[in-house]
Amino acid sequence: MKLTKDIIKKHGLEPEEFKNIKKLLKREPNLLELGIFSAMWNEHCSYKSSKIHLKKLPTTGKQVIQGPGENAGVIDIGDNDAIVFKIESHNHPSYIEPYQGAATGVGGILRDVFTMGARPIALLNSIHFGSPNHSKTKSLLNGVVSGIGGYGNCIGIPTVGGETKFDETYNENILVNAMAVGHVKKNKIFYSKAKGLNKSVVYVGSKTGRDGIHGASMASAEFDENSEDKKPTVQVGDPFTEKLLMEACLELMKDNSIISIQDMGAAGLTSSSVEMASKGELGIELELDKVPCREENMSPYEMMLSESQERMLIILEEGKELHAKKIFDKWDLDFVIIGKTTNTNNLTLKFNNKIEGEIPIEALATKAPLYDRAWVKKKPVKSKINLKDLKKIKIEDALFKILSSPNHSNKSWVTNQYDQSVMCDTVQKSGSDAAVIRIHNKDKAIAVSVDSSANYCKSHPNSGGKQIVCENWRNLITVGAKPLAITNCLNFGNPENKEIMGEFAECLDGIKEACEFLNYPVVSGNVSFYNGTNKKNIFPTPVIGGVGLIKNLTKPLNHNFKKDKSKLLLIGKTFGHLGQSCFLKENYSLKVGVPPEINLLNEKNNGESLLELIDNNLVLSSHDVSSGGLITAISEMAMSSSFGAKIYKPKKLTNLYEYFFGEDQARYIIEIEAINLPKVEKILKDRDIFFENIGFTQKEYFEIEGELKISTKELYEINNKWYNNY
Amino acid sequence: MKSSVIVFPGSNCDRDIADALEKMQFKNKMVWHKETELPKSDLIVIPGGFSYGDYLRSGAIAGKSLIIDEVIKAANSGCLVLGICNGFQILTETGLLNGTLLRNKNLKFINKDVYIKVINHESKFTNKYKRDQVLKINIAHNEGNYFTDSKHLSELHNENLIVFKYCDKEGNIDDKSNPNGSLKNIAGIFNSKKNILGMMPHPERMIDDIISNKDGVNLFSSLLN
Amino acid sequence: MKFSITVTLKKDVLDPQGKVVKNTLVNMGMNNLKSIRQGKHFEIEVNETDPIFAEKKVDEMCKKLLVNLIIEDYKINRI
Amino acid sequence: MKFSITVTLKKDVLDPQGKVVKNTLVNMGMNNLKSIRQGKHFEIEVNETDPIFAEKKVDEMCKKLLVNLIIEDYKINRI
Ligand SMILES: Nc1ncnc2c1ncn2[C@@H]1O[C@H](COP(=O)(O)OP(=O)(O)O)[C@@H](O)[C@H]1O
Ligand SMILES: [Mg+2]
Repeated sequence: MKLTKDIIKKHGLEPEEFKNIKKLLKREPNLLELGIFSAMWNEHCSYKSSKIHLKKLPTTGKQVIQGPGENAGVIDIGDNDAIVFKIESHNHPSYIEPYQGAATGVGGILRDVFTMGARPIALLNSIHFGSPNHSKTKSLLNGVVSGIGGYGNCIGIPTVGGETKFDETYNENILVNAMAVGHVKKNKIFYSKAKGLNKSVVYVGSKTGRDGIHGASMASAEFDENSEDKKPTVQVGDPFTEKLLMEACLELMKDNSIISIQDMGAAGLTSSSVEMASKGELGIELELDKVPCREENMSPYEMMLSESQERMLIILEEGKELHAKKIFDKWDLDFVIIGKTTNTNNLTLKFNNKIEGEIPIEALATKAPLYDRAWVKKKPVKSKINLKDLKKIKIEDALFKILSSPNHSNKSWVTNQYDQSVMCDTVQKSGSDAAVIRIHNKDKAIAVSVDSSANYCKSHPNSGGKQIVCENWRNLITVGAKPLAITNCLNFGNPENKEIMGEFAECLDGIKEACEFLNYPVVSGNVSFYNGTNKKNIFPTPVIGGVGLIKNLTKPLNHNFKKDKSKLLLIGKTFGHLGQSCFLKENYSLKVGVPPEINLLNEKNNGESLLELIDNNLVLSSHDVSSGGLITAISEMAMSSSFGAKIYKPKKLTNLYEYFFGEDQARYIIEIEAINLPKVEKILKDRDIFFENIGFTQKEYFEIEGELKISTKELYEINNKWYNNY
Repeated sequence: MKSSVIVFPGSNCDRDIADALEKMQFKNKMVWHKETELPKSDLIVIPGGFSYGDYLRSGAIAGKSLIIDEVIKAANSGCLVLGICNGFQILTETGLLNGTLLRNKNLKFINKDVYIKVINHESKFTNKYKRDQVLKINIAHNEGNYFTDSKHLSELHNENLIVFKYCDKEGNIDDKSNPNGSLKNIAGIFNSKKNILGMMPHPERMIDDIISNKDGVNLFSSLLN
Repeated sequence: MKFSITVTLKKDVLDPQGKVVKNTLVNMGMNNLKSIRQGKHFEIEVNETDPIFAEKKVDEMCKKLLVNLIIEDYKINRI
Repeated sequence: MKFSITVTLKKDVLDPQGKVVKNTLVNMGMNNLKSIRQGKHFEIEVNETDPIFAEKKVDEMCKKLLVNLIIEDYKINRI
């Protein structure tokens, strides 16, 4: 078969790239080989546009056991316990088929975690939809939420946190990012690097079908009017089989039968075999006629590119084959030796005893293209907003507008569809700043949170990048956890566009700076480019997933007010920054100005001081101040409890709107017992922390002196109606 | 007291219930669904989860598994059987309990803490609870909407076979406090001999103050009584 | 030999799903919709030569597994 | 006017449910079972007099709501 220009283009390869392939092979590839190159060289697998920027991120630290490059990152939480975690996108499949797209996204990220020997203990997600008024939003929301729940609930891993946002920038391109967190003993971690010659390469799990062929290339292409045609590539998930696969793998991992293990994710059998061989600097030979197939007459091309779910590739120690097979038989899963490791450094594909394709491993892995794509710096935007030019609005009305907006509404419509309690270790469910999961049978716990702020990143990518890392850090601190490390999912538009590439580069610089300063390294992540349609790109949406440690789990800390007449302190300085604020967006439909500045020094100092207060048992409840400002944060603390609060007017003469709705960073509200006030003040003063005494809790009413008084019950109702009426 | 927890490939609350039983001093064994013999036990628990993926109807396939024949035999000879969530669904599929569990009225999976009232507090399973005691307890299911024919329903009423009903914090049993559309707010029932209890809520999730509360503890201590 | 089986909810069993589907369709402008009932459909192929025996087998599958007789009715057709 | 609709999974699409149901039936002793596929079934009644127009309406309902065209096929029959 002659490879025409058209065929090459359909495989998403540039003419230049095709030339390169011929050079590496020293001949023309055949169609099977072309397909394999296309799968390995596309953006999704090769990270060709992002790699040089990702290299900048800090990835090491005392707490890091495994940074990026493996199936998931691993951190040390002491006592031979380690936490494995990663986030991944499934944006394009979810737009095409929301239920299956989201479900298989969850399935895929779970495999990344249990491949490393960890038992998954928590799931989180970050989902972004278009405007609620857009015709597709409602069914996408329904499908995605039930897909996420459908998979996680069935397999029995609690879904404990996430974020659900709406913005017209996602009208034609929603974001579905799923994060999984697992627990493993430090000395029982499994890696994907192959070792040794002539070892059995074993295929386990579901059979291979024609689903998802070219899924990875789809994830690397922009959508257009014809994207509906791409539908046949959508995979269907089977959480039941995943559960079997998980249990079988974890059972086999109890002894030392496995040399290396890798799940078949994007680009299925191709990328898993190439990755194992490449890391081990070995060759791998597969006999494709042995691959368990679901359909008749599947070709080598289809087998190598299929993205059927719930499959794994394992390289076994010699003589362990029977033992391993017994385990997979017990769980009713396919187990077939389909090949072996070789010293040829080639990927060799045989079908009916004939070699159908042979490619040097390094041509697919290390020699894949790398681009330093052109990018431009964001032009600074004018930042002055004059409140006097805007229509006057009552503080109360502005607050209600925010609390009843889709983005700030109570999310229980979403979270009640997820089993949050299975496994009986969920200390803090969705609804607070971070979820808290106990380590089974121990008195310690981890805190997890995912965050993003696309509007900030759009207007000032560098500050935006810093800001999300800090917000994520704060969310862990408020539940009393020491932040340890993050994973990140970088959702951006078309990298061939200079502005978009600029957003990417600058966001990454911001993330890097914050992570470095906070000693908050990146241990895993995922890049999703080409989020957009017909040249209309989404706002840059990096999503940060953070994990922190609570060493002594006594009683859980969250942001619900606990008592009557406790003191309320605001840690951190309030300047009244309204640029890119939720106040302007919800009340005036304005997305103007720059995001608040980040002072990393204050950020670190304020956060660590709060942790000290918490460790000294001085804090009853705590909450970070983020989108919607001080007044929104206090409302949230009140709504989730049975208490209200009375807040003083600011002492200095400041604009009330700026004071109450400003989104200045590095701020927290804490509730403390009145008698502890001197102790708390001393610690904060010793640490040079700026704080204000802003009021106290009271029964029933949320009140701002002379401005507003409303019962918390009413606030709760305002906050709870949007989803139920949508 | 000796207990056995039946483990189907898709069970996912098996560890949770085993932990709870052990914490309450039961001598517990896990029994794989392909076994053809049950260890000697005073209590058999069928845990929550998705037994075989819950394809077709939840619990339907599990109802045909090898071990289920043994469970039926044991139950018929008086052994105590507790089915929680998917376990309840499986018990109805085997016919050990009458009626069936339909999809939740809102057609969505529901996970939240709800209130249930102890209707029958004089059984082997509930003697440590007080009459009409209100418990706060977690539910997590897609098909918890109990349905049965009118003949069986009057039997349930007349013979005091309804164990728990959904209610509100104050104990009011009405449509508003019914999370899933269940007939007469039924959350758990007995068979006519009262040795088999099927319930949708998860008592094993309510034995630890750090995680939730201890409202489930008395179910286990009743059994030990 | 091939059979098709249609399984439907019994009349007196509440069908929340059917209700939602109906409302949605009406909201979508399908005003002339009078009723909609949802059920399951199976296509079964058995290696038998005797149609009567085969149908008996299929009926057994329905009774033993595929149908919940408490809430569902079914119909078998040879195709 | 009444129609019945049968919705089935497309041929190449994974059918996790069918797999489990088949295994169970075989384990229950139904050795002659060759294949089983599961789908959905709808019975729709519409207030129309023109059968061609009515069928068009029903087809619209399928496309817009009842069928997931990405993974399912459907057939409409007047009954
Ligand atoms: N898709 C989701 N899945 C799980 N939990 C969610 C989801 N969306 C929102 N939540 C939960 O709802 C709560 C409120 O979310 P959000 O307002 O984004 O919190 P924050 O501003 O503290 O990050 C959080 O506890 C979050 O974990
Ligand atoms: Mg927060």
